Amino acid sequence: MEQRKWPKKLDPIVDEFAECFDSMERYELLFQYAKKNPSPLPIEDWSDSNQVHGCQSRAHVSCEIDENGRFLMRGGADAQIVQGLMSITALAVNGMSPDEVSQMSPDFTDAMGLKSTLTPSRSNGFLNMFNRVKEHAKNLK
Amino acid sequence: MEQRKWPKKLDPIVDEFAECFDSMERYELLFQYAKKNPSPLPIEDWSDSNQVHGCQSRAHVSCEIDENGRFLMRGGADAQIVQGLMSITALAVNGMSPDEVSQMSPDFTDAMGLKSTLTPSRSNGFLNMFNRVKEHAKNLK
Amino acid sequence: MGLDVNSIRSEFPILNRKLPNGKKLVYFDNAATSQKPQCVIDAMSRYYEEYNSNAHRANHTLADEATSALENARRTISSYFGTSPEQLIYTSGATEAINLVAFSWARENLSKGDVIVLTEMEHHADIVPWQQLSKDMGVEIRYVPINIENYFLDMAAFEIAVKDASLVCVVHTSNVLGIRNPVEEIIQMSHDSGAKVLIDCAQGAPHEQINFDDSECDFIAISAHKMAGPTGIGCLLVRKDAMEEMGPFMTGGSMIKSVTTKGSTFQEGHAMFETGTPRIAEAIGWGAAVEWLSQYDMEEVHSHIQEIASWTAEKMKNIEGITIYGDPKKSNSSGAVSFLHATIQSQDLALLLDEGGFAVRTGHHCAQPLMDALGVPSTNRISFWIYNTMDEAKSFVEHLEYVVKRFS
Amino acid sequence: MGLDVNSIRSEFPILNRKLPNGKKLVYFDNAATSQKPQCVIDAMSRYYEEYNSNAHRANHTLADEATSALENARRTISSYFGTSPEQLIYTSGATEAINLVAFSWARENLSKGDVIVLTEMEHHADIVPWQQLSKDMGVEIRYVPINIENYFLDMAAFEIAVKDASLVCVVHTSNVLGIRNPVEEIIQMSHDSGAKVLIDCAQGAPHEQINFDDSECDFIAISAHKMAGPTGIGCLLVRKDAMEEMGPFMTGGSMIKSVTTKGSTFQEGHAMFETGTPRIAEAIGWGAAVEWLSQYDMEEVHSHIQEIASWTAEKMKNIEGITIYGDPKKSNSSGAVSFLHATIQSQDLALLLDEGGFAVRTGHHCAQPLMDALGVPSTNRISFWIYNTMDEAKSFVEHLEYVVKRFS
Ligand SMILES: Cc1ncc(COP(=O)(O)O)c(C=O)c1O
Ligand SMILES: Cc1ncc(COP(=O)(O)O)c(C=O)c1O
Repeated sequence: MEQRKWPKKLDPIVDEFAECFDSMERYELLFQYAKKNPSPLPIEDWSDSNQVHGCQSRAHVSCEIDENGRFLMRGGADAQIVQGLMSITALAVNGMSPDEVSQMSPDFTDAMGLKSTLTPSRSNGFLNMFNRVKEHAKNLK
Repeated sequence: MEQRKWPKKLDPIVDEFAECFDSMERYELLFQYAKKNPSPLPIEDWSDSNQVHGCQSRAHVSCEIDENGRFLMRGGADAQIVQGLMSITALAVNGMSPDEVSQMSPDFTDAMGLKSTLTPSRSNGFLNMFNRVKEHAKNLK
Repeated sequence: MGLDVNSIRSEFPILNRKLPNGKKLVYFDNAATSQKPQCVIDAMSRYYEEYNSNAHRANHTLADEATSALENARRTISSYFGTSPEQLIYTSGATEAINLVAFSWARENLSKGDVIVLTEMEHHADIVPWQQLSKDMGVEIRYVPINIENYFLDMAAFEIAVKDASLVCVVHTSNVLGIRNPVEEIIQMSHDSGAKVLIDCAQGAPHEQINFDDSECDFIAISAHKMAGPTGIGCLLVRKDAMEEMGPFMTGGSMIKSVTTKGSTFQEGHAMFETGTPRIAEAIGWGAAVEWLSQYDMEEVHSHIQEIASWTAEKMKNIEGITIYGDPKKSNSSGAVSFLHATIQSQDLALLLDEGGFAVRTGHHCAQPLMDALGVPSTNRISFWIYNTMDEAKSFVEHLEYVVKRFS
Repeated sequence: MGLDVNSIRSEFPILNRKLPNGKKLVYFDNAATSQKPQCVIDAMSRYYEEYNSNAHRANHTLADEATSALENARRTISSYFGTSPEQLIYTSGATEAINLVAFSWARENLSKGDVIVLTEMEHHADIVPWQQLSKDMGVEIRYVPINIENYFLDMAAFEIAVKDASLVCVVHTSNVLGIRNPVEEIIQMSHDSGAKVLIDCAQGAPHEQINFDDSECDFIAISAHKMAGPTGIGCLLVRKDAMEEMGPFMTGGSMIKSVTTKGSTFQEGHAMFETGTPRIAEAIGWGAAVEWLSQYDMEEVHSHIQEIASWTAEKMKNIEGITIYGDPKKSNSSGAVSFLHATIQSQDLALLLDEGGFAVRTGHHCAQPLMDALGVPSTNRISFWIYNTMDEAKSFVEHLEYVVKRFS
């Protein structure tokens, strides 16, 4: 079996997705996670500078280090599927060290069965969002 | 049998070509006719205005009505194949009425077995030369 | 008689495609590009397999065959568009065709303060070249608004805008709304004001028989790939007098008469605007496409498309939360149906439709000023063509209903 | 090891072609365009048969597949040329690539009196755009002459010409003479003088491995169709700093960030220069061609071609009346052999060779200034590529001897 390259705390989520009957169920789940964003970026904070480019829908990400030196990603998107992926990403990265974040791979989405939805040429911008977060992490190290 | 659409005096020439063993023989014959131009246009009379366009080699044609009211085509080309066709054309049209010339068809070249050598997109310019002569004939009517 | 759509479908190998998720492809993205019948694909393969050669200055058999094929295609295509081969300039598509007018005609004939009339409905291809011209030369651009009640051009505003205009550039049929503009009237009014007219027929040509000479239009831009032809080719049709006013654009081989280190002279007519190795395979493919298309009566094709589009739009209107932009029931609509759902964001909806096998375009469709006028950032768009069926439309409506029920 | 030319030939369907006169095709017109292996033809057919769709803004499966294929091709091609995808701008061919430099870089960065250095050896594609620029902007053009004894560029003259130059545009390999210019030296000397360099690699790319990043060249123009790829596509490779100095050329969809009626903003990098529906099938075909080519060692390919060319030229020199222009025996010659016969005019000769099945190019080869320098109006030219054989060369020499004997 392939090695799991994501933080342990994502395991239940990955399994939840992997157990979905079909893509429609996975999308439904993503829609649900969209509502569970642990650290939303309020719309009034959406700006040109925190916009994710190459994303057809609007998506914004801002990252910081909290008082405990832990990574905190805030995100918001108008598309639910991107927002759902943002929530899951935030659940994963929040609380990590910037170093850990900068080394993360987006492989968990494959394991979730979302590979074909998230190819680089799909303009839904998940990969851009994810790379943006990792870049932030590098700069915050 | 297809109707012959060329002046009777071309018949022996057409037959001579039609009887050739292969294209190489036909080309050889054209090279010979190139030397038999009945009404050459001397090189010193080659000018921009009598140049045949769309012809990659240089070809020049000038036409007039002689004292007897008969058509006279003078031609010169640096390529022997074009020159040979010019000679044959001159043999055909010289002495005709302009009206007859303007109605001539270039079909005799098909009957001579030169069809594939003289397609419109071959840039040897035979068709341009021939049309030029007919145009002259129209204007001289 | 009616079209035998099943038989037509059998000529398009892609229509049998199963997507990776096992769903059968339902291709409703025809306004972006059309699919190609086997005969078009084969015509290009045959060129490469049997007589590929650089064209022009043909002194060998292959070059002769390639040149003939290239020029025969020009004859076939120009005649399909109701004009002569001399009026057709091959380009890489409608975009390059419009840029050609901007670089070759407008830069030569317009000056500071001259007026170009556009509409809010234009594709970016018919906006940005004029904005660049405006930046460089100070020409003025006037945008004719659309009436957002019925999505038509505001012809009263057009009448005012066209006064003193030098050039009018209007899309024949909107790629977003499917609306067909009154181009005959627009051409007439423009000429009455002394303006030249460019019609962007990228969407028009696949949906009705364009007759360039009869239209008296000065310039028409067309893309092959939206009308069963290959990518990488299109054309600009130009009236004789307008062509005489055009200067060279891109330069190099073929378009010259003579080149010396002192300077060059150029070919006349369309040859002045075609430089470099021609798009030979593409022209041959487009020629085959036009021959294929010309076996059908375009009015019949149009009614077929229109029937599906208006039925689908009607059904969609009954789905909770769906808004349609445009008027697909209008008899001259091209059958492009733009829509949005009230709560399911357009990109989410696109993915959910894709999951059902439905290829639907989503975004601003290269028409941001139109999006601004409609007050939306993007739309979902389905668009139909000759090979689409009512069954596909039915399955689409069902899937959309299902998605809306489950995700809104 | 050596190339298995027979096996290579079997991949090219056209090489089995019988001409209408029953003769077997011997294709010696490779400098005009190369033939295509079946895998290239199939890659394009497969695109149309299985996943044709407009690229970018991909929200459905087909669009995703088409976009991936388009961008994978960009990766394959740029990597073959030793650079990254960001440095590659797709164009319709080398001609458009050079025009792009003239419109996007030169018009933005040069002004009256600035100097552009060309050579007498250039193809019209690398002359006329600069003459137009000179007409429009008053830039000065200097032509570096060739030494007509050995057909090389006069590098002493180049050294003088390059002083104060802003741009140097030189052909990598002459399409007429087969001469390969000392481009490394030219790039170095140009940069030393502070000039940017454009190398026209239309002929170079099919004959040697181009490494753009290593070359430090600013611009390289390439055509796909001369290197086993399809018609209608090519590219301009641009160094990062030069790209940042370029302004937009053709405008429209895709190359924009945003469009409003007030104005537009553009994408950065190569995306700014690609507008309209991409040449999708063509890019895929070129990608397949480059993959096909990259299985061979280009040095081995070159020696194969060189062996045939130098043998043929040597034999031809022994035929009464034949003069050869260029130096096909030189080890870096591309194998193009230009020649004339003393009494058989070039067009006549072309037809007589065609009669034997030999596809030979004849004319000024879009290099009239070079013809002027050579003092001839045209030449016959044979040019070889990977699939040509010594047997073909032998039969050519025999036929030429026969023609000369019979017709001179
Ligand atoms: C040296 C050279 N430069 C430029 C070109 C122009 O290439 P294309 O016609 O593919 O644009 C050619 C091809 O004929 C060439 O041989
Ligand atoms: C109305 C309209 N104009 C112009 C274009 C541009 O056509 P192309 O991308 O083929 O150049 C399109 C295609 O997207 C279009 O729909």
